Amino acid sequence: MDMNFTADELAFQKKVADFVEANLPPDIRTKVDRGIELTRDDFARWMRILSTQNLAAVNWDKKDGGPGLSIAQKFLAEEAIFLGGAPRMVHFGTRMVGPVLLAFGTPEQKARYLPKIIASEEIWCQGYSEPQAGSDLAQLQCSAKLDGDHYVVNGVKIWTSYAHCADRMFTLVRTSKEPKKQDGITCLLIDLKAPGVEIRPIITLDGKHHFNQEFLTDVRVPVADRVGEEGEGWKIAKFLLGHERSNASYVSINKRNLKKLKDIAADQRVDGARLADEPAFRAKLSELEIDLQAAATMAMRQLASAAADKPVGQEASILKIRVMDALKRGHELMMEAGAYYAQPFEQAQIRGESNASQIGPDYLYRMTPDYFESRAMSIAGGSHEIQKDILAKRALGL
Amino acid sequence: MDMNFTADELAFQKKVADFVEANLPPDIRTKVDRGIELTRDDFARWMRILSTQNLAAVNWDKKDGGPGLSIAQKFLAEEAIFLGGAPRMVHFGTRMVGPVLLAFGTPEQKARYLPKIIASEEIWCQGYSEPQAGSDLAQLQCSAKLDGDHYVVNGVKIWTSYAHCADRMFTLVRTSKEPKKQDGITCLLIDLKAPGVEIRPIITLDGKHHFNQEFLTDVRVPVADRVGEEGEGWKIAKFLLGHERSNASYVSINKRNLKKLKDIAADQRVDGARLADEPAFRAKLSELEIDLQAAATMAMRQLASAAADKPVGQEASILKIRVMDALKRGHELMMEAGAYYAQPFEQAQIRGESNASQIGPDYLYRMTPDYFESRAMSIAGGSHEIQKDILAKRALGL
Amino acid sequence: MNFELSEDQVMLQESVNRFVQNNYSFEQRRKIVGADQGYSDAHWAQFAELGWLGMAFPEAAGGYGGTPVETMIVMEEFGKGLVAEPFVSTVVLAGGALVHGGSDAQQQALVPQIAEGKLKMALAFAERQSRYNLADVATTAKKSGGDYVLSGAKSVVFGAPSADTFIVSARTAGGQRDTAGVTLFLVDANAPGVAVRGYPTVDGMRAGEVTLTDVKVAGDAVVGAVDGGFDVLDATIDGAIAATAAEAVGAMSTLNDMTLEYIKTREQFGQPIGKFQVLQHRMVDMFIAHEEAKSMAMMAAMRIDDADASERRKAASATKVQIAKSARFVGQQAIQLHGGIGMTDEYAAGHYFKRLTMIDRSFGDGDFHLARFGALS
Amino acid sequence: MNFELSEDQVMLQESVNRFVQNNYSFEQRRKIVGADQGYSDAHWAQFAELGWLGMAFPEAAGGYGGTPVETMIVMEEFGKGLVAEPFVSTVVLAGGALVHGGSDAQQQALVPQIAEGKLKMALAFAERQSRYNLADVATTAKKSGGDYVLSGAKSVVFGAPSADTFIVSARTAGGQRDTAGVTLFLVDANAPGVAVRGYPTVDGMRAGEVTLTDVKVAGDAVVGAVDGGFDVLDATIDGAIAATAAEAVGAMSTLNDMTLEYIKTREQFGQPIGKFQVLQHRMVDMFIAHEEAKSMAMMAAMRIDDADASERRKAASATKVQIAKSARFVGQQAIQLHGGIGMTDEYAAGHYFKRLTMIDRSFGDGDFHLARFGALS
Repeated sequence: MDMNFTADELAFQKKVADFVEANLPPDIRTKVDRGIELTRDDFARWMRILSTQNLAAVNWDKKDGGPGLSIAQKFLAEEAIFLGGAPRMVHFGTRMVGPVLLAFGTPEQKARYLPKIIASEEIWCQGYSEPQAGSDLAQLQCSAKLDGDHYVVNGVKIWTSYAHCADRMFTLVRTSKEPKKQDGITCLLIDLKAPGVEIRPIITLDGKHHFNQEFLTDVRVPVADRVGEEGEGWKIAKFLLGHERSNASYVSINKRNLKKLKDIAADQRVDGARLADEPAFRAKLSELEIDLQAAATMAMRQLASAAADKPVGQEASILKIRVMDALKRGHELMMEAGAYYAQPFEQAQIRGESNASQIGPDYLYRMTPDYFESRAMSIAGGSHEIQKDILAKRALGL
Repeated sequence: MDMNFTADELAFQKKVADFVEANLPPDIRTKVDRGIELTRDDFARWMRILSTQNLAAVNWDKKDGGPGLSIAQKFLAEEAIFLGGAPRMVHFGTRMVGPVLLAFGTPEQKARYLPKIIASEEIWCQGYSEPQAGSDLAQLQCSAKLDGDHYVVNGVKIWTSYAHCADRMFTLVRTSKEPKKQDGITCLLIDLKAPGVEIRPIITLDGKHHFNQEFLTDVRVPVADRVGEEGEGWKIAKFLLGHERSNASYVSINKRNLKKLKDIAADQRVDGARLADEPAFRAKLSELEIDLQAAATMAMRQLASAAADKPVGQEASILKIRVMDALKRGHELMMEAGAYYAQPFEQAQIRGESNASQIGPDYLYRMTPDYFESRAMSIAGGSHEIQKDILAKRALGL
Repeated sequence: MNFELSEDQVMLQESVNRFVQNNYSFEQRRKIVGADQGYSDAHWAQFAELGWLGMAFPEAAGGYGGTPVETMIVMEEFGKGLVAEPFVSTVVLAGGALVHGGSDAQQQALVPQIAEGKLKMALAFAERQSRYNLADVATTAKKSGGDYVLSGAKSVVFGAPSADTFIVSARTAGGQRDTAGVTLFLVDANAPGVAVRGYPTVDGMRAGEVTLTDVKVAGDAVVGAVDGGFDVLDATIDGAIAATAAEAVGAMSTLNDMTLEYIKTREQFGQPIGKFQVLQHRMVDMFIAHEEAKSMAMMAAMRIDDADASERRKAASATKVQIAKSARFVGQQAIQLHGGIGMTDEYAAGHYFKRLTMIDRSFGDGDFHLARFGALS
Repeated sequence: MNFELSEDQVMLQESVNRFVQNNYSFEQRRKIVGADQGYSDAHWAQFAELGWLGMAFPEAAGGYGGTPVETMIVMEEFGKGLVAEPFVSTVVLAGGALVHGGSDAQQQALVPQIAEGKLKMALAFAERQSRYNLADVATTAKKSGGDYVLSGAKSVVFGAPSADTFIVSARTAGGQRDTAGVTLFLVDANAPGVAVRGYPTVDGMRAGEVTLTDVKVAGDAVVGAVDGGFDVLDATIDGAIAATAAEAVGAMSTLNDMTLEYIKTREQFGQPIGKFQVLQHRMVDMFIAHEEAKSMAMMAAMRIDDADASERRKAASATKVQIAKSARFVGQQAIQLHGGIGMTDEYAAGHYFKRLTMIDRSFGDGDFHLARFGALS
């Protein structure tokens, strides 16, 4: 047993870190550090910079045009990127559409879409959820009817992260009402600039614009943009669920947050002493750090298993639960650290619409909004309750 | 609104407290303080002393031969008795059999049994559970077949608290196999000295003998000792469930334990300072004290409602959950306070079979066994899970 | 032992409840807190008319002689609708300081104005370095003849943008964290040297940073004894803890009802999600959390006037610890049970969660009061 | 990065697993721990024969040069059966002190005897007032010519009744809680002035109170440097934390399996109780708790030999905090899910719960190590 990475692996990470250090645009770095909402241009710019080093499609094999990294290298690259202060990527293209097209796409679809994904020239989003179908995809209503060589799509999608930054949407639609409801689901690639697509922002508790709702009215989608056959949408969705869920990357995000939290606790004062040394706060800080250490070790074990081509199985759900819990806790402690300065709400500054100075210490001003936002961590992508249902059934046979 | 008791009520409590102070036998006081197992004689002796003041059947109306106390007085009497260092009573007679006979008993049964319950001349236990029927009474197997003017009872009862200290057992048996299983249950009063009754001790994790298992083999029970009609057992059991569940008395037990815990924490030292002043332990102690204050206030609110003849309803389940949680937590902290001295297991001393000196501080020696025993608090009498099922259904309509 | 409200108290409760029902639907509230001022002048006038603004003050001062129980009643109902008017800042905080420390003359001059809705006040006690320690006061008040000259900055002053008059804690003697040497001053919001930077708080309320630059006040602006402001502040903040505890209880009550309704109607996997046992038990735990909080808020209302300061402090801190625990659990789980919709600004649940979270951040959080309680035990 | 066991390690694991399968059924264990001695001489001889007793010692001293990973493997399997032989006291505790502090001569004299199963030892470090502070030593060792005279009382010495030789911490200089001035001594259990009062612990193991009354030992009985015993103790106890963490992981693993089996078969209300979603999620949480504990025990096995004492301490304390949390949750919930049967002495689950609870009480509890970790961070 050995927990260390090899010298080569660490040298590789250093190279990525140096690249980020040298090439992350200062304005984007500042926004990330300060928690200011990023624009479509910010995301696109940074992703294109990463693409110059083939680091946007970090998980792709060489034969598919990716960098062909080992599992350890992928993890280390992502860690270097996060710890280097970079924004999270809008990675539905590289993580979802790419793998799906590689597995199910026609040669034409591959030729049309993959190069632009690798180069970050087109940004994708994912249209799964609907108002009446959250975790329960079998209830999808959004319909697509064949009309010549087009589908005509009508319906509503919701919780679409970053649709307002994206060019195209990977969408599940209903093409027939089978008795077994999942059999009638089909996968379409929809151009968000097509007539009939209306994107409405959903503002969340943090005051930011991450999510959207799409109203699709008689949107015409070429049959050529159907992935797989009609009725294969369920199969493709399951393929994606089974596909690498890189929750290990949340370990890196957690590490970045922990560092931020420690900086805050070192700067804040309680009766003149460091908040980091106040017994109750210190205990909570230590508890979080230890939780994170356990999660990181679990992640390492999973990476090692994956690298040895062993099935990772249900551990992915366990890791998701624990890294998300740690994220939520970290944001909660950052908010608590602010005491009264957790209260001001500076939405214009958060949204990048004002240059006014912050109320109170500038590192505190968005901690409470971030805390609110973090509550989604145990809801999105399969709530904790659903993860535990899955674990009970699959891992424990209950 | 007013949280205070009246001067009269407090004077009454003082009278009870003085009586306990003067009349609790010193050997029993010591055993309770030290957590030594009480014998049948210890229980009977103390209950008879309380009966001299009509304080064993503390909850009985005057017309039934009880003291006819107000709800506040009952609470205050019980509190005075507990805080005076008295043992808990084996009170199935006064709390279960008495109320049941008053409601369902024949005149002969009342005349035969009630006076001896009030006077603590006969001690009762409760035979509900069976190995295959814990919380689910519909599954009862123990059978009673009519044979002339007797029932012949065969089966096994389990988790019978203090059967080894009791004279008679209030027992649910199956008299027929109805399609709706609860319809075939009947209530019998069984003499534990009858031929065919075998009582086997169940030793629990604390090393003590609280519970028993009864093997009933062709035990003949006179029909005159059937309470209610055949098949009315379910109704009677439900009557008892709805009857006063004096969980408020657990507030008093909790208060006694908190005092003990504070004494321990004041005596134990961490690097020369009081454990009670060590930040982490003090926080846990304060948290428990506040939890208990919330539970005590809830109990007061319930008592006030009951005194105003308002329905108490589901709050009883809430109170049970919270007082039992507090009890468990108190015992856990007493164990933690012992550090290494939580480890020695002095079963002979605990069971009163040895006069050897204790290992370590004598107030610590039974804290770990007590902790183990306390785990039953969220299992017995309807587990927390079952209480929450009930609350979800009845209080929330889920 | 009696936990019932008197007839008058029941009438008060019904009256506040009616106000909230009629004026604080979620959409109505959005409009109020979304506007610049953040509250409604018409409501404020109505509060005055209904007697709520003068309720808590002694009759001798021109108030209506109410007890903390009346404040509890009003605040619990306010909490159900997330009422945004500056009641806490004017009546509970500044008003509390006047009750605990104000001279007869001060009370008689100010209380009738408050009661009539003509005067809004705010209590400026926190500072950038102070966290929750009321004695940590760096703002100075220097004697200058019969006057005092105040300089310093006060943080996150609730209701600052609408306040006509502030009560400000400043140091007249002692070291920066000494309890002795803190003095309270009445300061006119328009006095030269007073600057207010107002802003909304995350829960839609209003607060502000108050800067004092050589602000001159007369000697009769001192509230309470010179150097003796800490005890007044301490009692006032304990009163605010009791009041906002009741507000939190009201907010939890609505949030629980809303969540219960949601899980009874929202369907997933072919049934209402409220059929899932895990969610049922979670909901039960949320109701228990509310019941405990309610019990402690009632206890606080009965104990917060205790003449024994140590008993009062213990009651306040115990209540705050319970509120912190209950509010956090109810708020977080309400969002979890609602799922995505609960995360949106368009839906009420999140706003109750926000207010509950900010109550926890006010007047000392759970850890602060756990330690305070421990030190008093 | 590699979390796989080597071939040799897999063989070791299988061998210990086989031993436990064959010799540590619940009924077999009851017999062992119920007898006076509390363990089996035959098992001990078998441990020696299979090389487990010498495994962790350096080859130069007559051991087999194993690493903490080997100890982890053995302890995890031992934990699955609640093995009661005094392995921790002899090999991990006293043996650890010999490895960290013993001279070549001491190691060469004692290690082969341990490895052959001829010598049992115990480490006497705790005292009545010390709680978990290894530096809190009131027992004195006074120099007398070339000898030392030891006086004092050591508390809850694991394996004391069976120990032939003790390693005792005593104060040779400094104040009662100074880290400098603690010295370790080899003390023959039969030396004049040594008294042992043995007893069973709640988990069925054995410990004892060791009293030293003017016990004379020679100068070469000092283990490590005079006045420098603390660092040896500290490293030794960190090693014991790693070892018992693995034991706890093994015990949790069995307890989880047992509980899962129980809820799959126990029927109530017409179905296995494992069909209730609340119990399913509880069981999932118990498995997650075990997975986390296992990850940390593996981490500890890899870090506990770190030359940087601060890294070693952080790893040990982090692991102990995790074990405390996981073991408490798994133990308590296993009993809750079993219901009454889990509360009885006749049923295995309670005994796993007891051992897990006592591991938490040894070498510092969760709070102690949370504070230690915090001080190091």
